[in-house]
Amino acid sequence: MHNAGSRDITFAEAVREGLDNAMERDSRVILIGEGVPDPKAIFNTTAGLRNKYGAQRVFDMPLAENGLTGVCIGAALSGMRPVMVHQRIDFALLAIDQLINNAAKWHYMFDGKASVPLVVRVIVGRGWGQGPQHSQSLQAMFSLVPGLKVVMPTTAYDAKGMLLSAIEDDNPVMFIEHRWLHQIKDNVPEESYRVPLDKAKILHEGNKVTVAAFSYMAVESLIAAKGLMAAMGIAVDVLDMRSVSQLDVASVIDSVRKTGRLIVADTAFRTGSIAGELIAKVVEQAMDLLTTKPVRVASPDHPTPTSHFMAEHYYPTPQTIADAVLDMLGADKNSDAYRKLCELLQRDGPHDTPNRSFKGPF
Amino acid sequence: MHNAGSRDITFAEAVREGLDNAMERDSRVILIGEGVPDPKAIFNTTAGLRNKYGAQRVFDMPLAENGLTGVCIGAALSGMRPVMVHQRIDFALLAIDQLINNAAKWHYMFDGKASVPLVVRVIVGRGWGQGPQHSQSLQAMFSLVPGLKVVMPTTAYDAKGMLLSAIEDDNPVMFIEHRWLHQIKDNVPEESYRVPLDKAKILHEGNKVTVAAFSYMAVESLIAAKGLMAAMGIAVDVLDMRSVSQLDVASVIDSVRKTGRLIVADTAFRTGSIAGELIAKVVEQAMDLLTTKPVRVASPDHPTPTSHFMAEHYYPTPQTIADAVLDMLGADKNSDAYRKLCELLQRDGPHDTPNRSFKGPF
Amino acid sequence: MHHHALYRSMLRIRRIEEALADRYAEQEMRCPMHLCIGQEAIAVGVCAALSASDVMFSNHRAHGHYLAKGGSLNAMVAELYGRSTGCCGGRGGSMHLIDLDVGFMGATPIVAGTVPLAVGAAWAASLKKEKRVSVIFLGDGCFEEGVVHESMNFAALHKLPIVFVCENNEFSVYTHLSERQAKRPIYRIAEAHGLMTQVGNGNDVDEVLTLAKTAVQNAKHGKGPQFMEFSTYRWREHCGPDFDDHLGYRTTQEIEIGLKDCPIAKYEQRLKQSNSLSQADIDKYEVEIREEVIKSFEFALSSPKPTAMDAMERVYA
Amino acid sequence: MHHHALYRSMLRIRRIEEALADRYAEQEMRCPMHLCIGQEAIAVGVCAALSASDVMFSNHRAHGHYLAKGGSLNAMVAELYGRSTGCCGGRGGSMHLIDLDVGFMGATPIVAGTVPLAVGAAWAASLKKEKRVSVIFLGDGCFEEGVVHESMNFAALHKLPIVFVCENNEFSVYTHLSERQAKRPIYRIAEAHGLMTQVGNGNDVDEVLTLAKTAVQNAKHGKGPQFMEFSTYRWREHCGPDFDDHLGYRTTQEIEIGLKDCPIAKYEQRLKQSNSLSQADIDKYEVEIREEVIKSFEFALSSPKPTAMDAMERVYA
Ligand SMILES: Cc1ncc(C[n+]2csc(CCOP(=O)(O)OP(=O)(O)O)c2C)c(N)n1
Ligand SMILES: Cc1ncc(C[n+]2csc(CCOP(=O)(O)OP(=O)(O)O)c2C)c(N)n1
Ligand SMILES: [Mg+2]
Ligand SMILES: [Mg+2]
Repeated sequence: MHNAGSRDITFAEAVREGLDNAMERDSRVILIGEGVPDPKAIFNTTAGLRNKYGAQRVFDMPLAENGLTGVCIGAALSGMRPVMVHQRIDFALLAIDQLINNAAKWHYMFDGKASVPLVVRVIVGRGWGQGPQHSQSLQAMFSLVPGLKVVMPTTAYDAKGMLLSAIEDDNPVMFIEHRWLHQIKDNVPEESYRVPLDKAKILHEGNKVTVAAFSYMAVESLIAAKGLMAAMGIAVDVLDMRSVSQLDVASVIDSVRKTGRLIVADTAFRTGSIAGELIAKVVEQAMDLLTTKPVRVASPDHPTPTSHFMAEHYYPTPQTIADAVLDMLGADKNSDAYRKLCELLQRDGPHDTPNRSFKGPF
Repeated sequence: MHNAGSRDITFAEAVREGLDNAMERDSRVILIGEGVPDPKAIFNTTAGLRNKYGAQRVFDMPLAENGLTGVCIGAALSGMRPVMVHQRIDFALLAIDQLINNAAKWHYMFDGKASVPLVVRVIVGRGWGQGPQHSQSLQAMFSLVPGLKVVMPTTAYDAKGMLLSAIEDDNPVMFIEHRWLHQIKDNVPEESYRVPLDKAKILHEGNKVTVAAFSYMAVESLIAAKGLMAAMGIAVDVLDMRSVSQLDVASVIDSVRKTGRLIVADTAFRTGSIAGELIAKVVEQAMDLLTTKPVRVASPDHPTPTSHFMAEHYYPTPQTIADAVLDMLGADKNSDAYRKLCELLQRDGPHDTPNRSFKGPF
Repeated sequence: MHHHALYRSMLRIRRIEEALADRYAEQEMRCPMHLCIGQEAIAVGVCAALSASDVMFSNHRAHGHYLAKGGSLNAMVAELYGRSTGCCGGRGGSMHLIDLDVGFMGATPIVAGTVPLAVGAAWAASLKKEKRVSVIFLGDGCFEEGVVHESMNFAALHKLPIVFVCENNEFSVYTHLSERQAKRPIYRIAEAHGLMTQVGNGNDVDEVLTLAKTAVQNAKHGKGPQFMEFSTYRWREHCGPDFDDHLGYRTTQEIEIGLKDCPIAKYEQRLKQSNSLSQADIDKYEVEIREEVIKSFEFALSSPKPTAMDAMERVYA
Repeated sequence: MHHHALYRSMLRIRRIEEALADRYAEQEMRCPMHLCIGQEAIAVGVCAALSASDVMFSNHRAHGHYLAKGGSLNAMVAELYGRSTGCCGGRGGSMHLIDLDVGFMGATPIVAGTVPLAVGAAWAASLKKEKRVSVIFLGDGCFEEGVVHESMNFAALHKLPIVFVCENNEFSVYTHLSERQAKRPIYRIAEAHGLMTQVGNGNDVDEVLTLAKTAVQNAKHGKGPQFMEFSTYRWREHCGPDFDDHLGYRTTQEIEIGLKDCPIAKYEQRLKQSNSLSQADIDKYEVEIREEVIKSFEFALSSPKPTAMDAMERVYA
C-alpha cells in the first residue's frame, strides 16, 4: 500500500493533506469550524488552507454548533460538500438534533431524492486535565441512529484515506479523531487515495486472542501485542476497527474463529460503549466460536476527573490490555517473562500527555 | 403489593396521580413542559394539576428545549425539584447538551457539593404515521453517559411508584414513557408508594428461555409468554427490565442460570440498543450459563417510515418474540399447537394504533 | 389575471385541505396532519413574489407552502395516503413534503429544524453566485428556538439572500404567545440581529405580496437577510381535521373575529367590488379545483402500496 | 475605603493570576487555564454591587468572577493543582469553580452552558419569593449560542431577577467578532428580547459598579432581567499562561491600545490624582496580597493528593 511518493507524516498532517487534496479536486468542498482559519488551525490540521483556497471556501464560524450544522446540511442539500470541524466531540452534543433528526434521516425521509454529503470532524480530548466536559468519547451516541456513518481512523495513512472517502461519500459522516493520535507518524503517500469507511484492519497477527480496538486503543493494543510477543512469545490478533457505525463484525468473527477469544478495547465509558455492541453482535452470530467469556477494556463508568492524580488509572494502557490477554489465557504472571513485559510496556513520560514534548495546555 | 385502596387505572392516570402525590407532599416540586397546562394535558397525564397547584407551580413553556432544560437544572440547583415533560423523546435531542454536559455531571464535577434533582419525562411515539422524527426510541443514547438515571416503567403500578422515586431521587432521571402504554390499565394503590429505579421485575415465570424486555416490549413479551404456555405448554421467564441506565444484570443472570437461554426485546433500533449492552454484560459475566446464542429482538436499523404499509413489520410483535423463543428451542412450527399459538397472538385491530378505539392522530 | 391567480391559489389550497379534512375520518390517511386553513394568504402571497428557481423550506404545517410553490398535488395526496407515488414514497406523510422540481426543498416536523437549512441553501447560492433566494416559513412558536437566532446571525453576518417568513398565529398548539414569550414584537428581535424587517397583515394577500416583493428584491440585490412577520389565524385544531373550539383555549369572540378575517372571503369581496372577479369566474375555479382534487384522491387511492421491503431501502445514499 | 476595596480586589485578582501564570511552567497545574488579566474591572465592579446572598454562575474564564464574589483562594489554587482540598476536590480544575458559601454556584467550560442555569436560579428565587439576584457572566462569543436567546426570552417572560453581564473582548479564542457576528450591537438584541440594557466601558471599575448597581436594583425591584454589555480587552493568550501576540491575530497597535487601557493602572492614577490612594496604601496591599498568594500555593502544594479511588465516588448523589 505504501507508494513511491510517500513519507512519514503525522496524523494531523495527513488530515490537512486530505483536506487539501479534496479541496483541490472538488470546488464544492468547503471547510468551516470555530478556529479553522486561526493561527492554531485546529491543531494544525487546517493550516494554510485559507491562504490557498480563499475566504470563500474556508470559514470560521459563530459559536452556534446546532445552527451551523443545520446551515451545513442546507448547503450540502444545495450542492456543496461541507466539512465541519468541532474542536471537541463534547461540543457536537449541541448539534445532535441536526445530526440525528436531519442529517441522518434526510435521504431516507425524502425517499432518496436528496442526500447530505457532510463530513463532521470531531476531536476526542484526553489528558492535561481537560476534565468532565472536554474528554468524552461519545462515538456510541452517534452510532445508534441509522443514517450517520461514524468512523475513527487510527493511523495517519487511514486518516487521509478515510477523510477522502468520507468527503466523497454522499452520506453524512462523523469523522472522529482522537487527540492523542494527532502527533503520531505513519507512512503516507503524497497523492490521494481512498480507504473504505466500513472495514477493520489487521494491525498485528496471532492466534491466541483477538483484540478488536477502536482509535487510540488500537495504538495501545498494538504496543501490548508487540510486548506480549517480545517478552512472552504470545501472539495476538489486533484489529483496528476503524468504523464505528458499520462495525466490521465479519472480520472480528474471522479472527475469533482462529483464536476463540475476544477482547474489545474502547476509548469510551464502559457501559453503552460501542465495544458492548461489538461483543453483542459477535455472540449473537458466533458465540459457539468463543472458548471463554469476551472481555471489554474501557474507561470506568464515571466522568473524567480533571486532577491528574485522580485520572491516573482512568484510561486503559497497554499493560491493561496485556493483562486482559494474560488473564484470559490463564497465564502465569509470576514469571520473569511477565516482569520483562511490564518493563517493556512501561510508559515514557507523564500519564496525562501524549508525549514527552507536550507542555500543556491543549 | 396491591393494597386495599387500589383500583384499575391507566398508565396515564397513574402518572398523573404520581405527579399529584409528589406535588402534594413537597412544595418544591414544580411541573413544566410544552402543553402541560393545556386542554390535552400531555395525553391527560397532567390534567387538573394547574387548577390544583396554581400557575406558580405548573407551567407551560417556550419552544426552547435546551434552554428550558438548563433553566430547570438551575432551579434544581437552587432548591426546587422540577419535573419537565417533552411530548416526544425526539425533542429531547435538542436538550442533550444540558442533559449530558450539565445534569449528568454536575454532582460529580463539583465533588458532590450540589446535585440536580430533576425528572425529565419523555414519551416514545409509535404508530399512526408519526414517522422518522417522532417515533425514535432513544433510551440507549441517554444511558451511555454516567450520572443520568434512565428508566422505562411498563405498568401503571410501576409508572406511579417509579415516578415518585424519581422525583425524590437527588439525581437527574430520564423517565421514558412509551406512548402505547398510556392506555393500559393496572391495579394501582391510591396512596403513594415507591418502586426502585434499578431493579427488574419478573412478569412471568418459566424455565425454558429468559426474555428480558424493555417498556412496551415487556407487554408484548408477556402476551407471547402467555400464548406459549397456553398453546404449547412452553414456560418462559419474562423480565420487565424497567431500568435502562442501571441494568439489573444480576436478575437476568439469575434467570439465565435456570433457563440457559436469553432473548432481549427492545423498542429501539437494533444496533446500539440497550439490548445489545445487556447481552454484552450477561456474556461478559456469565457466558458459560448460556447453552445457545443470545438473541436480540428489536426494530430494524432504518428510520421509522410513516406509511402504515411500510411500517407494518417495523415493530416486533408477540409473534416475533414467540418465534424467537421457538427457534431458540428448536421447536417444531409445523404443528397444531403452533397454529393455535399464532391464532392466540393475532392482534385485534390495525397494526399502527395502540387499540381499536384509537382514531388518530396522536 | 394576476389577482385571479392569487385568488385561485388560495381557494385551491382551501378546497384541498377541506377535502383532506373530510376524508380523514375514513382512516386511510394515517399520519398527523396540520391544516393551514385560514392562513392561505401568506403562502400564496409570498410564493407569488418568487421565481421558479427560488428555493423554500417549511415545517409541520406545510401543505399551503408546498402547493403555493407549485408542488405536485398528486404526490402530496398520495403521500398522505402512504403510497409509493407520494412525494416521499410514503416515508414521510403530511409533515414531510418535497418537490425539488419546483424548488420545494423539504418540510419536516421538528420545530425550527429546517430554519438553518434554509440559511444553508442561501449560503450555497451566495457561494455559487447563483441569483436565487431561499425562503423559510416559521411559526411564532418556532421563533423561540435558539437555533433560529443562530441562523439569523449567520445570515446577517454573510448577508445571505434569505427571506424569513414568520406566520404569527399567536399559538403553539394550545398555548398562547403570552405564556411563551415576553411582551415585545417578534420582528424587532430580527431587526436587532441586523435583518431588514417588515410587518403585515397575513390575511391580506395583496399586502403579503407587496411586502414579499420588496423582501425578495432586497435579498436578491445583496441587502442581506429579510424578515417578515405576518399576523394570521389558525382555524382548525393544531393537528388533525377538526375544529377544537370546544376545548375552550380560545374565547368565542376571538374565534368569531378570527373566522371573519377570512383571507379568501375578504379578497373575493375586494375583487368583486372592483369588478375584477365575477361569480362566474369563481364558479369556474370551484369546478376546476373540485375536479383536480377528485382526481388527486383517485390517483392516490389507485397508486401502489409500498411494502416493508421498500422500507429497508435508502438508509444510505 | 470603598474605592480602596475596588482597587485592592482588582489588584488581588491580577497578582493571583500572574502568580498562576508564572508557576504554570512548573507543570504542576495540569489543566487548561483561561486568565482574565486585563478584564478584572468587570468582575470586581459587578460583584461590588451584590450582596452575599446573590448568586452567580460563570464560564471557562472564571477566576476573576470567583475571587471577586469572595470565593476561597486556597480552594481555587488547590483545585488548579488537582488536590483534594480544591473546591471540586480536584475533579474540575480551573474551568470548574464553585464556592456555595459565597453564592458562587458554578463555572463550567461548555460555552453558554451555565447561562440558562443562572436563569433557573433566578426563577427559583422568584418562585420562592427570595430577594436575591442571579448573575451570569458571558462572553461576546457566548452570545452567539442559541441557548442564550432562549434564556433571555424565558427571563423576560417571567420578569426574573437576573443580571446578564456580557464581557465583550471582541474575541472568541483567535477569532474576531467581525468573523462571527453581523455588524450590530450585542445589547440591542437583548433589548429587543425585552431586557433592560446598559452599555459601558468594562475597563473602568467605577462605571461598571455604577451600572451594576442600577441593574441589581432594577432586578431586585421586579423590573425584570437586566443586560449589561462591557467592552474590555484580553491581554494574554486565550488559554494558557503566556502572551500570544507573536501569532499575529491582533495588530501591534491594537495590542498597545489594549494594554494601555489597564483597568488597574487607570484606577490607580485616578485615585492618586484625587488623593484617595497613596503609594503606601498600594505597597501595603501588594505585600498583603503577595503573602496571601504565597500561602495559597503552600496550602495547595501541601494538600493531599486524591487517588483513582476517589475518582470513582460521587457519580450519583
Ligand atoms: C423541537 C420540537 N418541539 C416541540 C414540537 C411539538 N410541536 C409541533 S408543532 C408545535 C407548535 C409550533 O408552533 P408554531 O411554530 O407557532 O407553528 P404553528 O403550529 O402555529 O403553525 C409544537 C410545539 C416539535 N415538533 N418539535
Ligand atoms: C459549546 C462550545 N463551543 C466551543 C467551545 C470552545 N471554546 C472555549 S472558550 C471559547 C471562546 C469563547 O469566547 P467568549 O464567549 O467571547 O469568551 P472569552 O474567551 O473571550 O472570555 C471557545 C470557542 C466550548 N468550550 N464550548
Ligand atoms: Mg403558531
Ligand atoms: Mg470574548
